[in-house]
Amino acid sequence: MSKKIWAATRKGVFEIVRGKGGWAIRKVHFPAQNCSMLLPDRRDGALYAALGHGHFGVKLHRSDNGGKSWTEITSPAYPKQPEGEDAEWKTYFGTAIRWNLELVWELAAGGADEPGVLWCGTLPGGLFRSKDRGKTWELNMPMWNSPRRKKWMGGGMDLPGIHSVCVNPNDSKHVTVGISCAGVWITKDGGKSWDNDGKGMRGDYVPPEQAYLMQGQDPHRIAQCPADPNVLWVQHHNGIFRSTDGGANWTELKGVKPSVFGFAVVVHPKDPKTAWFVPAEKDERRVPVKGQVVVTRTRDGGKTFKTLRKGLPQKHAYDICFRHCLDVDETGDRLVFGSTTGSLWVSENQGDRWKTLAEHLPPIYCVRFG
Amino acid sequence: MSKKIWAATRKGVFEIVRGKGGWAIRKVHFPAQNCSMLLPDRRDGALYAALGHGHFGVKLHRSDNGGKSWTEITSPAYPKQPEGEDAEWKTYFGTAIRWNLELVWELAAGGADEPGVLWCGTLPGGLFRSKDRGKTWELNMPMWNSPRRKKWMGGGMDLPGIHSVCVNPNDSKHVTVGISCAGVWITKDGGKSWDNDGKGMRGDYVPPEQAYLMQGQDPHRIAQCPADPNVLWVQHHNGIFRSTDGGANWTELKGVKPSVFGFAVVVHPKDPKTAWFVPAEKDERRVPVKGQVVVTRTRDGGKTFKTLRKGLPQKHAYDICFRHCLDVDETGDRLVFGSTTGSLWVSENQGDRWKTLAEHLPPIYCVRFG
Amino acid sequence: MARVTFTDNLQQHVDCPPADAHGATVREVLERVFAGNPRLRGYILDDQGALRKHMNIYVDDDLLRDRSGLSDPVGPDAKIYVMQALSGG
Amino acid sequence: MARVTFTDNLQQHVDCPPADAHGATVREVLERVFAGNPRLRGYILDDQGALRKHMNIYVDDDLLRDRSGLSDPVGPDAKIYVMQALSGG
Repeated sequence: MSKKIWAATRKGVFEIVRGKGGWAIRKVHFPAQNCSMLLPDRRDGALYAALGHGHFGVKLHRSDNGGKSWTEITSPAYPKQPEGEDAEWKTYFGTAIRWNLELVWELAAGGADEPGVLWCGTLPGGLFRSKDRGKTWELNMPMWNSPRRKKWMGGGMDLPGIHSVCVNPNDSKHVTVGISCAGVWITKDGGKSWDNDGKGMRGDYVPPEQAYLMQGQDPHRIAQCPADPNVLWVQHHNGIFRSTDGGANWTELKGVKPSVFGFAVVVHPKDPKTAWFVPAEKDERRVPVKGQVVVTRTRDGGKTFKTLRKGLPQKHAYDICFRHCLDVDETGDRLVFGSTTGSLWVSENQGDRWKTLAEHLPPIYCVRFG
Repeated sequence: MSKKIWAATRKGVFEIVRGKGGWAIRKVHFPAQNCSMLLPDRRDGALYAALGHGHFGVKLHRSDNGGKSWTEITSPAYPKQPEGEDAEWKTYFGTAIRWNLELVWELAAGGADEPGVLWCGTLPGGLFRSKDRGKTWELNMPMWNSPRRKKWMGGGMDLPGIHSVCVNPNDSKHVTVGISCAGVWITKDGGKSWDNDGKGMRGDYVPPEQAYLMQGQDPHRIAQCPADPNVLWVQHHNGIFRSTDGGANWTELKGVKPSVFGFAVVVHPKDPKTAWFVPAEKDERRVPVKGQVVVTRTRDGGKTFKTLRKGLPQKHAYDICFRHCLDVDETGDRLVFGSTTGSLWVSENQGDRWKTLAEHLPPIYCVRFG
Repeated sequence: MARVTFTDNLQQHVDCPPADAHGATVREVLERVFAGNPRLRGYILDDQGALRKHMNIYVDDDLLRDRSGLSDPVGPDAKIYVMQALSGG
Repeated sequence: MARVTFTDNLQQHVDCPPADAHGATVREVLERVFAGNPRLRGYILDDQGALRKHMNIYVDDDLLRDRSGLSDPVGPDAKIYVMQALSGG
C-alpha cells in the first residue's frame, strides 16, 4: 500500500508520509506557492508540480529525486493567436478568450510503453502533450481546430477547461478526455482524431431539446478502471454516469443518496464495479448535505450505494472536495480526500473508517498517492 | 459582554451564542448562501445581511426580530452609465468597469443622532447611503464625480472597492472611508466634500517617487477608536499605520513581529492605544508566519507588540483572517476572529487565551458581535 | 405569446412560475413579465438592464446574442428559458 | 540607457537584478534584458507576448499604456519599474 500522500494546495505542496506513529506532514514544498496540479509519475518516479503564480503565470517544475530538489521545466504555451480570432471565441457572456495558459487543471502520465509522455489539460480548453518529460509541449491541434471548440463554455470557471485525461493502460493511443463544458472526447489514434458523440449523458441546465447533446455536457471528473478500461465513471454537474463500452453509451445512476452532485470520483483499480464519490447539495448550494461530510461507495456498479461517515465530521462541517482531491491507491484499499477548507482524511479500509490528517491546511486542489 | 457572534460566510450566516455550556452554533441563516457582509445595528437592533448570489446579483436583507425572519430590502444600485463612459474608467489591465453592484464590502451604521442612516461600501468603488434603513440608497456623487475616482485601481480584487466606513461617534457628519486602492477619504460635512490628502502613508508597490501619494494607497482596513475618534489604525498592504489627528498625518509602525502584513485590525473601544492585528507573511505569500496562527496586540499605541498564541494552532496552520473577520465587543475584553478556511476563535480576555469555536465552517467573510 | 420558464435555482429566492407574455423582442417579453413581478427583475438583469453575467437566456434553441440590449427577436410561440450558467457558482 | 528594476517578489522565483539596456520602446528594452535572462520573459509576458494581466510597468512615473504591444516610448535615461499589481494575489 502506498505510504506517501502529496497534497497540492493554494499555499504549498505538502508531503505526508506514513511512519510508525501514523501519518504526518514531512515537508512543505514550494511553501506559500499556489499549486494547481501534481503528478507522481509511477513509470520513472518523477514528480511534476504546476505552480500557478497569480502574477507571474503558470510554471511547471519536476523533481527526479522524490522532491529533494525541483527544476523548472517548460510550461505548455499556446501558439500565436491569429489576428481577429478573439472575435470568434468568446465566453458566453461576451468576453474574448485569449490564447494564454491560465491554469493547469490536469496532468497525466502516458502509457507504460511511451516513457516520458505526459498529457496536460488546461484553461482555456487546451490539451497539451509532451514526449520528453516536459522539455517541450505541443497543443493537440485536431481538438483545438475542431469547429466545436469555439462553442465550448466554462463550467465552474469562466473559461472552458480540461480536467480529466484517462490513458487506457492497455492501449496508450486510446485516451479519454473530460472537458467542462464540452463533454467527453475520445481518441483511439493518439490524438489524431476525436469522437465527441457519446449517448446518454444529460444536462439539466440547457433547454430540454439540447439536454442530451454531448458537446454541452459538464462532466466534473472522469475515472477509468485500470482493470477494465471500458468502464468509465463520471461525476457530472447534475448526476452520476457510468459507461461499460468506453464512453459510447452512458447510463445515469439516479436517486443516489444523499446526493448525486459532487466533483470527485475514483474507481477501484481492480474492480470496475466499485467506485467512490464525495457528495454535496446540488449545484447552486455546494455544501455537504446536512453539514455532514460523507463519502459514498458502490460495489455493484452503481445499483446500490453505501454512505460512509465514520471518522468524518458530522455537524456543521462545510468541507467541499474538488475534482482532483480524492485518490485511491494501487491496492484499492487506501483512500485520501482533501477539502476546499484545508481538511484531509485518509482511510485504510476502502472508506469504512476515516482518520483526520489535517484541519488547517490551505484550500486543497489535488491529492495523490505516490 | 456580548453573548452573540454572527459569522457571515461563503455558505450561510452562523449565529453563535454563549450559553451555560459555552459558545455554540444556534442557527444557520440563509443556509448555503454567500453572505459578504453583515451588520448588527446597535441603535435599533436591526440586522442587515448582504447576500452575493453568484448568478442573481447582490441582495440585501433585514431582520427586525433578531434573525427570526428576514425581509429582502432594496440593494444599492448604480445610476445609468453614460454612453462611452466605459472607455474612461478601466482596470489597469484594460477591462472596462461597468457601473454595476458586484459586491457589498462594508455596511456601517450612521450616528446615534441619525436613526436609520446606513453607509454601504461596494465594488466597484461606490459609496452608498441610506436614510431609511435600506428602503432607498443614494450613491455619494461628490466622491463618485471626483476626477481621482477614475484613477482608482483594484487591490486584492480586480475592481477598486470600499471596505471601511468609520462614522465619528461624536460627529455623524465626520466619516472616514478606506478604499483599495485610493487610500483614506475623509468628509466632515456628511459627504458633500472629501479630503484624500493625508500624509505619511507609504506604498511599496509603485515607483519610489509615488510612494507617498495618498490616492495610490491600499489600506486593507481602518479602525477608529470610539473613545478618541481622532485615533485611527490602519492595516495596510505593506505596513501598519496610525494617526492621532483624524487622518491628516500617519505614522508607520515598523519592525512589528512576526509581520506587518495582514488584513484586519480592531481597536479597543475605550483605549486608543490598544489594538489587535492578525499578521501573515507579506503580500505575495499570505500564510501565517511559520504556519502558526497568532494575534498581535499593542497597548502603548504601537511602540511594542505582544504576540498572542495560546489556544491557537501552532503547527501547519494556514488560516488567513480577512478584513472584516476580526471583531472586539463593546467592553474591549472579548474578541473573535475567523479564517478563510473556516475556523473561528474567541477570547474572553483581550486575546491572552483563545478557544476554538469551529474548524469546518465555510470561508468566513465577516464576524460581528451583537 | 411566448412562454418564459425560469431555472429552478431561482425559485428558492423569488417566486417565478412559468409566465406567458407578448413581445417582439426578449426585452419586451421580459419587461411584461417583470411588470407583474417587479422583484424578479434584479435577479435577472444588472444595474444597467443587461443580462447578468452568469445567466443565460435561450430563445427556443438559441443562446441570447444581445446580452445588453436583449433585442433578440421572439417568435409568436417562442419558448424562452432563463437559465443560470455553469460558471459563476 | 534605461534602467529596469524588478519587484522583489519576482526575485524569489527567478534571479533578476536591476538591468541596463538600450531601446526606443519598452518592448525593445525588455527584449534586450530577456536576451541575457531568457527564463525571466515568461514571468512578465504571457503566451502572446503581452504584459501579464496582474503585472504593471511604470516608465518613470507613468503606467504602461500599450499592454499588448509594449510600444510606449522610453527616454534615454528612463527608469522602468516592473511591479506586480495589487490585484491577482
